[in-house]
Amino acid sequence: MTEFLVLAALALLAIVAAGLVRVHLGPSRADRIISAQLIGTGGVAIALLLAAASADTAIIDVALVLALLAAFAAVGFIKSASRDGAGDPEETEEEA
Amino acid sequence: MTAPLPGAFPALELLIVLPLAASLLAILLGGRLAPRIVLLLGPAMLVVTAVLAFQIQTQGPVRVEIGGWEAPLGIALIGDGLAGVFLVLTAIVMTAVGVFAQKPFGSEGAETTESYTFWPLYFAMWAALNAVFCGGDLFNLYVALELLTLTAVAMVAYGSTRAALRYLLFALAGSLAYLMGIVLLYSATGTLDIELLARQDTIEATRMVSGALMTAGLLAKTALFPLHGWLPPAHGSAPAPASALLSSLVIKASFVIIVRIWFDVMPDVAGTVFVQLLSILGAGAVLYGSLLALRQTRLKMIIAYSTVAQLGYLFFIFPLAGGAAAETPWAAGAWSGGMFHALAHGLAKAAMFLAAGLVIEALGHDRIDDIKGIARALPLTMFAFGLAAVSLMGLPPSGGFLAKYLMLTAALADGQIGLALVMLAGGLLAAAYLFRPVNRALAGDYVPEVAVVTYWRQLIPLGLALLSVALGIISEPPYDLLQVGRSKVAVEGIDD
Amino acid sequence: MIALDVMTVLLVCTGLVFFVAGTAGLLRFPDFHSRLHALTKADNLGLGFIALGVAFQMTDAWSVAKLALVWMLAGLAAASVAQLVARAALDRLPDESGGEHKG
Amino acid sequence: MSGAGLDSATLFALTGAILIGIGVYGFIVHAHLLRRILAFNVIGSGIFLMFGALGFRGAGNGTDPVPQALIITGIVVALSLTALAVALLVKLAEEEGGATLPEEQPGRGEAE
Amino acid sequence: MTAALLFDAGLCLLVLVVAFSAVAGRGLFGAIAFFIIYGMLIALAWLRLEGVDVALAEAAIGAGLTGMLLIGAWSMLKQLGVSGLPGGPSVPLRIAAGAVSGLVALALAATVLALPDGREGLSPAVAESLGRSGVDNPVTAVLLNFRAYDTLLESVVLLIALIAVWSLTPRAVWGGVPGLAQHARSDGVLSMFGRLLPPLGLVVAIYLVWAGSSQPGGAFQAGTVLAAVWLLVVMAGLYDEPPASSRNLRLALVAGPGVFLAVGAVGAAFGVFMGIPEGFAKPLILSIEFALTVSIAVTLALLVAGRPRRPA
Repeated sequence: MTEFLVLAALALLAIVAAGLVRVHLGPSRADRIISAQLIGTGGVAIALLLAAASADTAIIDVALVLALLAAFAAVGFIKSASRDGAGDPEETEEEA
Repeated sequence: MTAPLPGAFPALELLIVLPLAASLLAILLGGRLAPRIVLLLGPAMLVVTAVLAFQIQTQGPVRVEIGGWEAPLGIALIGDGLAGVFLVLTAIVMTAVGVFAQKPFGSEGAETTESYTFWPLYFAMWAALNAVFCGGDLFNLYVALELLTLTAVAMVAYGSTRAALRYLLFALAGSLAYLMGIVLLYSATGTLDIELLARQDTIEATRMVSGALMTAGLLAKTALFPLHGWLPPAHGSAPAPASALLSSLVIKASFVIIVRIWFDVMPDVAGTVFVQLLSILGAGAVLYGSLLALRQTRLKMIIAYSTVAQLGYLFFIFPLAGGAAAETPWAAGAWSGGMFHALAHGLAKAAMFLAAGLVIEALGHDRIDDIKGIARALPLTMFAFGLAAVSLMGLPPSGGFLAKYLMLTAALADGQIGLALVMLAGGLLAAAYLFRPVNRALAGDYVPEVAVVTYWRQLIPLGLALLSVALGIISEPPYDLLQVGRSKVAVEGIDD
Repeated sequence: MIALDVMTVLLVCTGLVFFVAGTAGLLRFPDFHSRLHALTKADNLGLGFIALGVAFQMTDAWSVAKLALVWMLAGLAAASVAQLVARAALDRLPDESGGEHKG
Repeated sequence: MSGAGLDSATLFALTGAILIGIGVYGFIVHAHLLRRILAFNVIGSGIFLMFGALGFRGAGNGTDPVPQALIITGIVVALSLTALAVALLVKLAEEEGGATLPEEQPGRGEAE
Repeated sequence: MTAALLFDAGLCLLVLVVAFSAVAGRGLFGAIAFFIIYGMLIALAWLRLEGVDVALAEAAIGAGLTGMLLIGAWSMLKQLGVSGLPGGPSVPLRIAAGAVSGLVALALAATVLALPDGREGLSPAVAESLGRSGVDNPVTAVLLNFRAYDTLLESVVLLIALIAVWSLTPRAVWGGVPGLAQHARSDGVLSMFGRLLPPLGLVVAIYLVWAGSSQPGGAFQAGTVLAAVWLLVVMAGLYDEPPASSRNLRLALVAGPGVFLAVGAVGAAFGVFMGIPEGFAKPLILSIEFALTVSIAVTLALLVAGRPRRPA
C-alpha cells in the first residue's frame, strides 16, 4: 500500500510539473498567480499521500498549514492589481 | 578550567542579561524615558565587567554551561583573557557613546523616530557584542552576529539608505558563507562547541574547506581589503555615535570569531598559503586604506578609510603568531600586540568619530576645507582628536605605539622585513592623513562662530583618547589579563 | 482490511484523474477565465477524493477530522481566490494580456 | 546514510549544493535588489536542506534533532534579514526612484 | 524502496527546475510566483527527510510569509514604477557568475561526498537527555531547553528586526499606522474570506503550540500562522493595523522575549543561567511557548506590514 501511495505522489509531482509550464508561459500575471495557488493544492495532496505512506499523522499538520497559507500570496496579488494597491476588485465605483 | 563556584557572582551571564533586559525595557518605555536607561546601565555594566576581569585574572578562564547542559548538547560561554579584554573595551566605549548620544537621540519634545528606535538598537548591539566576545558555540556566534548586523545596518540607515543596503548585502553574503562553514563542520564532527572542536581530529580537507568558508564570510563582515567596499560609505554617513560604535566595536566582533577559529578551533590546520594570503590582504588594506584616506575631503570619510587601513594591522597576527609560527618565542608578543592594537584603535577611533560628531554639531558640516579655526572654537574636541591621532599613528607612549612595537619586533625577529616595512609605512601614512585635518583646524587666526556645544560632552572624546594613550603607559594589567587562558602562554616573549 | 486498501486505491486514482483533467485544462484552454474555471473545480475535487482515499488509511478519528479540515480550507481558499482573481483580471483584460510580454 | 551510495539523504544533500550554486548565480548576476534578496533566500534554503540531509539517519529514525532546531532558528533569522532588506529597498525606491545599487546598473528600473 | 527513491529523485529535479526559474526567470513577478512554489516543494522535501518540524516552519515562513513579503514589496515597487529592469545582465557577467556558482556547487558537493558515513550527530545525546527536558518532542527540547539561549537570541533578533524597520520611518509619520489603508467591499468575497478563515487559523495555531511539546509544532510555526491570518484580516479591510506608538502593542511585542529572559535570569540567580528546573519544566516551557507565540505573531504581522506610513 505504501508503494502505491508513493507512486501516486510521484504522479501528482508530474502533474505539478506540467502545471509549472503555465506559470512560465502564462501571458498575464493572473495566470501565474492562479497556477501557483492551484499547484499549492497539488502540494497539499502530495503531503496527504506522504502522511498516509509514512503513517505519520503529524504530516497532516503540514498539509493543514500549506492549505491555510496557500491563498495569501494570491490575496497579495489581488491587492496589488487594484488601483491604489490596497483595494478590492469587487468594489463598485462608490467605494473605490 | 575552573567552573564558577556556585556562590560566585554570575558576572558573565549578567553581561548578556542586562543589555537584553535594557533593550526590551527601552521598547516598552518609549522615546522619552529610554535615553535615561543608559545612565543606570552604563555604570552597572562597568562594575560587572570589572568583577569579571577580576574573576578571570584570579580564578583563570570562566566557563558557563548554559542551562546546566554540558558541551556537546548545550551552549557554553567562555570568559578567557581575550573575551575579558574585549568585554572591557565594549563596556567603556558603549557607556561613553551612550552618554554622548543623550542629545542627538534624546527626545526633548514628543517621541521621534530616532529617539524611540535608537535605544533598543543600541542596547541590543551591546548584548550582541558581549554574546559574540564570550560565545563558545559557533552557531550561537552566528545568531549573535546576525543580531549585531541588524542593529548596525539599522544605525547606518539613519544616515543613508543606500549605504545601509550595500552594507546589508555584504553582510548577507558573509553570513551565508559562515553558515555554510558551520554546516560542514557540524556534519563532520558532530559538535559546534569551540573547546570540543579543538580536540576533534577529522579529515583535514573538510576542516580546511569549512574554515575557508567561515573565514571568507567573516572577512566580508570585518571589511578586510578587498571586501571593504561597504565600510567607508556606511561609517562615513552614519550619525557620529553610530559610526563610533561601528568602527571601534562592530567590525572587531567578526575579527574575534576569526581569531577563535584559527587559534582555538583549528590551530594546526592553517597552512602557509592561507597565512600568507591573510598577511598580503592585511598589507593591502593598510596601504590602500591609507592612500584613499589622504584623498578624502570630509573628516568622517578620512576616519572611515583610516578604519579600513588600521584593520590591516589586526591580520598581521596570522603570519607572526598563527599556523607554523605558533611555536616561535615571539608568537605570544605578536598576538598580544595585535590585540593591543584592536584595543587602542577601538578607543582612539571612538574618540575621533565623537569629536567629528561635535565638529558637525558646531559647524553643520565636516568638510576639511571649511573647518579653519575650529580648534579655537572647540579646543577640547580638537585636542581629543589630536590625542587620538597620536595613538593611531603609534607615537610613544600611546597604546598604539606599544601594539606596533610588539608586532614590529616580532616581524623583525621573524625576518619578515616586508611586513615590518608595511607597518612603518602605515604609521607614516596615518600621520599624513591625520595631520591634514588637524592642520586645517589650527589654521587661520579668527574664531569661527559655532553652534553651542555643551562643555561636558567634549570631555567624552577626550576621556576615550586619554584612555587610548594610557593603554601604552599602564599596559601591565591588560597584558596579563590577555594572557589568561591563551593556548600558548607567553613563556619568554620579546617584552618579558 | 483489503477493502480499505481497495477503497483508497480507487479514490486516489479518481483524484489523480481529476488533477490530470484540471492541469490539461490549464495548459490547453485559450484564455484566462476558461482556464480558471477548469482548474479550480477539477483540482479541488481531486484533492477531496485523495483526502477521502487517505482517510481510509488513518487509524484515529482525529486524523480524519484534520483531513476534512484540510479539504475544507483548501476549497474555501481556492473558491475565494478564484472569484477575486477572476474579477481582478476582468477589469484589466484588454491591456492585461496584451501588453504583458515581460510578465 | 552511506556517503557514496545514492540514497535519499545524499540526493537531497547534493540538491542542496546545486541550489546554493543556483542562488549564488542569481545573487551575482542580478542588479535588481528584489531578485538578489530572492536569490539570498534560495541560497539559505539550500544550505539548510544540505544541513538536514547530512543529519538524516536512515528512514524510520528521522533527522538529527539538533540540526532541525538550528535550521528553524536559521529560517527565522533569514526572514528577519529579508524583511529588513525589503524595507530598505522600498525606502530606497521611494527616495531615489531606483531599485539597484548604481555602481552595477546605472539605468533606473523603468515602469513595467 | 525504489518508489521512494524515484519520488525523491523527481522531487529534487523539480526543486532544481523551479529554483532555476525563480532565480533566472525573465519577469520579476514570475520569479516570485516560482519562489512561492519553490518554498512549498522544499517543505515537501523536508517531509521526505522526516524533519516535520522544519517542514512546518518552511511551509509557514518560507512559502507563506516570505512570499507575502516579496509580493508586498513587488506591489510597492510597481506603484513607484521600479518593479523591473530594462536590460538583463550582460553575457560576460552571466558566464562569470555561472562559472563561480558552478565552482561553489562542485566544491560543496565534493565535500559532502567526502564526509564519512554512519555519523550519529547529536541525536543519541538528545535522546538520552530527553527525559530530563520536560517535553517529548526532541526538536522542542533542543529549542527550548538544551539550546534555549539560541532561541532567546533569535526571538530578540526578530523583535530588533521590527525596530530596525520602524527606524526607517520619516519623522512626520512616526507613531503612525503601518502599511496602506486597506479597503474592501463589505459584503464581497474578500471580506467573507477574511471573516471565515481567522477562526480556523486561530484553532490551528493553538493546536500547533499545544502539540509542540509532544509532536511537531511550536511557537514559531504557530506564531507565523497567526501573523498570516491577522494580515488577511487587515487586507480584507475588517481591522486596521495598530499604530506603532500604541502601549499594549509594545507590551505584546516584548512579552515573549521578556518571559524567556525572566526565566533565564531567575536561573542565573540560582547559579545556572537559562536553567529550567526539571520539576516543573513542562509548564514553564509551555508558558514560554505561549508568550513567544503571541510576540512572534505580532512581530511578524507588523514586519510584513512594513514601516508606519499613515498618521495614527
